[in-house]
Amino acid sequence: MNTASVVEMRDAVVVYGDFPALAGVTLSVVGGEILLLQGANGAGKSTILRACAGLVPIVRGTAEVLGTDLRIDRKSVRHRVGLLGHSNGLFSDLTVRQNVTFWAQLVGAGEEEINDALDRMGMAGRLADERVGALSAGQKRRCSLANLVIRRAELWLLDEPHAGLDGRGRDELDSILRQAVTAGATVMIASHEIERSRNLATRTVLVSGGRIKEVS
Amino acid sequence: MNTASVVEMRDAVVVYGDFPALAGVTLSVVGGEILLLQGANGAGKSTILRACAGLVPIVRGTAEVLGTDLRIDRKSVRHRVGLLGHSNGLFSDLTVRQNVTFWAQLVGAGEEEINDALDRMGMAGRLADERVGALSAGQKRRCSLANLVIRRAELWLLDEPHAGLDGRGRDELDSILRQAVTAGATVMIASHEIERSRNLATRTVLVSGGRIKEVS
Amino acid sequence: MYGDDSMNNNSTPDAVGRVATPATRAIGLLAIATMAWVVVSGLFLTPEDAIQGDAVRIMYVHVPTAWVAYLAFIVTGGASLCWLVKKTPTLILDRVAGASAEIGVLFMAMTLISGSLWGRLTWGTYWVWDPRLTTTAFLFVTYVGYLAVRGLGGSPHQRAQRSAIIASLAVLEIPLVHFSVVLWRSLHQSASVLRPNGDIKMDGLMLFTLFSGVIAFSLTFLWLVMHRQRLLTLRDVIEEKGLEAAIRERKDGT
Amino acid sequence: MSIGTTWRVARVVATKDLRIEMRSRVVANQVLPFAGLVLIMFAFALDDDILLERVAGGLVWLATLFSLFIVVQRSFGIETADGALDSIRVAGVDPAGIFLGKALALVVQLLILEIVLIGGAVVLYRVRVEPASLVLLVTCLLLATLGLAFVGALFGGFAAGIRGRETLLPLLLLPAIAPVLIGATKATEAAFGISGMVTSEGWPWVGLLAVFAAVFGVGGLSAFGPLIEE
Amino acid sequence: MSIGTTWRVARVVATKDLRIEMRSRVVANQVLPFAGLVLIMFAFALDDDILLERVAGGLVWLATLFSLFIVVQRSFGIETADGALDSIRVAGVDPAGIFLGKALALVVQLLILEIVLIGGAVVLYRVRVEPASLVLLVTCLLLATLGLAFVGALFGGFAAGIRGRETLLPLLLLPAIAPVLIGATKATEAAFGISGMVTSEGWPWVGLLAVFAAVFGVGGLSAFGPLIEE
Ligand code: HEM
Ligand SMILES: Nc1ncnc2c1ncn2[C@@H]1O[C@H](COP(=O)(O)OP(=O)(O)OP(=O)(O)O)[C@@H](O)[C@H]1O
Ligand SMILES: Nc1ncnc2c1ncn2[C@@H]1O[C@H](COP(=O)(O)OP(=O)(O)OP(=O)(O)O)[C@@H](O)[C@H]1O
Ligand SMILES: [Mg+2]
Ligand SMILES: [Mg+2]
Repeated sequence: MNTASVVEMRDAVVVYGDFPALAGVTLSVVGGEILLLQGANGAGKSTILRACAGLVPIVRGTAEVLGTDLRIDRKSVRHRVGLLGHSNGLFSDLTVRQNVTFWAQLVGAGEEEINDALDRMGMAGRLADERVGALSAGQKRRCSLANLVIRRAELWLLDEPHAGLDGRGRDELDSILRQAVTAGATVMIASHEIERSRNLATRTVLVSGGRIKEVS
Repeated sequence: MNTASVVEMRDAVVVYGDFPALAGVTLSVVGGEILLLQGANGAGKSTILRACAGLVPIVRGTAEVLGTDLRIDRKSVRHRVGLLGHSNGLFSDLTVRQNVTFWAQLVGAGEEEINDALDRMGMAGRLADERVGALSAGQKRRCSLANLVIRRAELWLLDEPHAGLDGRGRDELDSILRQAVTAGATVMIASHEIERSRNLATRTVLVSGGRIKEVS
Repeated sequence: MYGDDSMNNNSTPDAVGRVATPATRAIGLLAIATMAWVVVSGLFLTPEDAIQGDAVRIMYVHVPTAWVAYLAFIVTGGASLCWLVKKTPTLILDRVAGASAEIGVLFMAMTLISGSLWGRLTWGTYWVWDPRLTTTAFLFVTYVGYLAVRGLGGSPHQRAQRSAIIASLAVLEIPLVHFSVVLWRSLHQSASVLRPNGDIKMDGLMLFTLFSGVIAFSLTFLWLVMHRQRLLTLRDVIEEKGLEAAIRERKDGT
Repeated sequence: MSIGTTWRVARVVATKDLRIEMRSRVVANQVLPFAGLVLIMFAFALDDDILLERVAGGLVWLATLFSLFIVVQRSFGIETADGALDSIRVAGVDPAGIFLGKALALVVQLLILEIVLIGGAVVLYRVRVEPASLVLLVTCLLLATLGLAFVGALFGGFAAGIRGRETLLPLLLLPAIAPVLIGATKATEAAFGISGMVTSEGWPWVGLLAVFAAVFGVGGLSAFGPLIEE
Repeated sequence: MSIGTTWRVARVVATKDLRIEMRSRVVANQVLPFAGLVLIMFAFALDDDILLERVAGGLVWLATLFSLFIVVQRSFGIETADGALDSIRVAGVDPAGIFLGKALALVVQLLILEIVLIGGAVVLYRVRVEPASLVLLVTCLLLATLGLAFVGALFGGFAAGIRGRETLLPLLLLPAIAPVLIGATKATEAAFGISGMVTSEGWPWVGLLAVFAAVFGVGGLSAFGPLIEE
């Protein structure tokens, strides 16, 4: 387990249009942590995660992820980061397997990873050949998680990963994350499932008004 | 509080294409109940709610909602039920207020209802004039809930209402539902937030494989 | 999805047996007989046309198919309206409408083909932008669309509801096709409309043959619709069985 | 439901649609460039005034037709994007009102486009519109637009209700609007005095348009409910 | 990244796009009816063979152009519908590969359409294509399609990256593809031998198309990354 700093933000500011969604976030995450971002709706949790994934530019302050300075280069870090956003990023006209295979081919994962991911998320069998458009909300979420699992990312960014999943799905997810961490990955979770997430997390920070308020 | 039967299903079957999402559901809900539908992903919870809202036809068995037989007429009951689905049903190019006002005008609710709904969901003030497309996930959900509140429905159908809401939002929602019930409404909730929902619900049923398995 | 039991269950086979009844057999034979007469008379007995020569013989197919196609679409419209007015629990009307539309599309296609072949012989081209031709083509497409709507899936009731509405709108297109000639001729001064009625000297036998053609095709239509309607009924039965199987499967599963 | 309700709903829905368009300008920015391009392209393709005059009428309405597809798709796209259509259906809103509102919004957007197109034709193709035939032109515009809007609202709504709708819409829409296209073209040509047509020749076509609009207006008001609610 | 990667990614993306189209048939069912209608409506609007022949070339490419918009919008619509584009960006996939893949899928779809259109023109407008000019026609088709696909993929991707994209796409696309449209039209007319043009007159235009395709091919490969990632 490496304890090098994986995410290092200093007064980072992110704006949407002219609204500062992040108004100076200072946050540092070290390797092997499972960090829980907790906070009210609109506090800025998703934005922090998207910033760490290099999806939104940092306009003030500094931000380093996995050793690269996001102010200079937001791209080279991406293939080492895995993001599960509010949306699933699925192609509804393709089957579950076709969706996962597509991502697998892009990131160079093989058959067994695909099958493994699918039945870890309980999407093997009949469901694997079902059109994604014909899935229930939770099944879609599971498919999206399968896409994430095959990424084998070093930094996992999860935006409300438990939402929509049933009890077994949640337990499965938690064990997947714990394994990922033991395998050397780092995890950041934004969630409103306080109890469950707290059990999972090694540390919790409170996001409020686009800033990190208190670190418990 | 009326204790007449509000929902009465006998062996109700609902199909998507040729897949029976509901394979014979027998369920009866009486006035003033808060019924929790619990079950695995893909069990059929959302479908039960959509069927009660008259959105999907019942092809076998019988189903009565608020006294009307859905086999004969799925429409006349609709304006008496309110549904919060997985999707929010918002117009992302309109502001929060414009969205709520649109629904209010359609169902004939007035200014004060709108304002009341907005600040109960904490969407008054700055956010009220924000484009819905520029809201965070939870804020969108709150807006969608505001649309539901002004409906003053007799039967509330909520599909994972807690998902995406922060702690305060969830408490607020629960109190809204309790008030609705005391005002004579009936509530059905599909949720994976077992603990919270159980505290709220007066009764819990387990949905599994398109049927009601056990009534606890 | 359709379990085998649904195919070889006891009701389906004798239902198949029932598809052909004495009535349909009689109609079928009658249709064949009249058709035979039309062929003989159309090809050999009737005189060839002064200008068109043998080409005129196409008329005995072209015109009847056109008119019977109209008939078919009107039947579809009628059945659909009836269904919309009093929603009968049985879907017989819906099936009649569907069957009739299918045959109608078939005949309209024959009209188009025979017409364009005729055009090749008389006008020297397969297709002209004559209003009658164009409107006919659109009528054809309309009912292809109608059949597509029937194929959308959903519960049989949904299918009936949707397609009935489409049909009752589509039927209004027929007058447009029929009067297109009049409409355009009265408006379109440039004589782009070719109606050869004038130069066909309709002698008695030709007329008789033409109308026996109409009768022959009408009988064929009736015959096909009755069969088709029964087959559609059977298909619904089979789908029912399939659904039962699927429900059982889902019940057993999990 | 009462005419009052229907009308109220229609107003609310139409206002909503137009407001969204004002905000997003999707249709405007998609359709107008199209339209402009058609006109310019043809001015290019056949640089010959007589020819241009002859195709002017057809072009204007062909361009309108294309736009109809885009406008209709957008109009119901906003309803289906986030499942608003379901909410509307559940809200038990008078479907006739929705139909009317949708159609009204379509009418407004199409009319603007058509005026641009006609203007363009006048400028680029040097078609002359005598004051006498102006009446004809305007009535033709209004009636044709009504017809198109009604058909678009009816089938657009129907197609939006079901999966794989995109594949269905053109098949239903095309044959239905063909008469409008033909009638409007002829009437417009008459108004433009193209290939020696005189204004009076246009009116019968306008009659056809009126019948069409009436049929689909009534048809839509009564059929929209059953179509989307199933 | 290496050419190998780029090519692998391109193949994966193109396969995915085409598979989705095979499944949903959205483009086919939206675009082909359109195209067909253009041809038929024109034939009807000006039932005059000489005239038809003259506009044939222009029409074919105008119809292609319309289709380009729909195809491009659909092509990136599937990426943005459920936020897949974000996932792709995060996955750190070689953008050049995405660009190439998208363009390839567009090429396939456009080519099919153009063949249908040319076929239609031949049948409906009685255009004659001598074997001699067939070579010209095919080269023209291929190069023009490449050019259109590259532009479409580049700007489509760019527009998809930002909100209110729909409003942006046409404004970006139209001016860029105008040259293709003109060049292709002229070359096609030459191939059709329209208004006394002879085949040889077509080749210079084909040259223009080649240059255009090359420019936007190279430009896209290098610019796509920066464009979508910002
Ligand atoms: C593709 C080409 C054609 C099509 C689609 C077509 C279509 C039709 C239709 C729909 C009718 C029924 C009219 C009605 O009663 O409402 C009809 C009737 C008729 N057609 Fe054609 N037709 C075509 C070509 C021709 C040609 C080439 C000829 C003769 C040279 C011809 C001669 C007739 C005659 C004599 C009738 C019956 C009398 C009448 O309706 O006035 N048609 N055709
Ligand atoms: N549009 C559709 N077409 C075909 N099958 C569908 C469709 N929607 C849902 N299904 C199937 O119906 C079953 C029930 O779906 P439903 O959405 O009711 O499940 P659910 O209990 O709500 O699950 P979740 O907890 O994930 O929301 C699922 O197995 C799903 O695969
Ligand atoms: N696309 C956008 N354009 C403009 N403002 C935005 C946009 N997305 C989010 N915002 C604003 O940025 C703030 C933070 O958004 P963010 O999604 O990070 O909140 P969050 O903590 O994830 O909330 P939630 O718990 O509801 O997901 C919110 O106030 C929101 O209004
Ligand atoms: Mg969020
Ligand atoms: Mg659900």
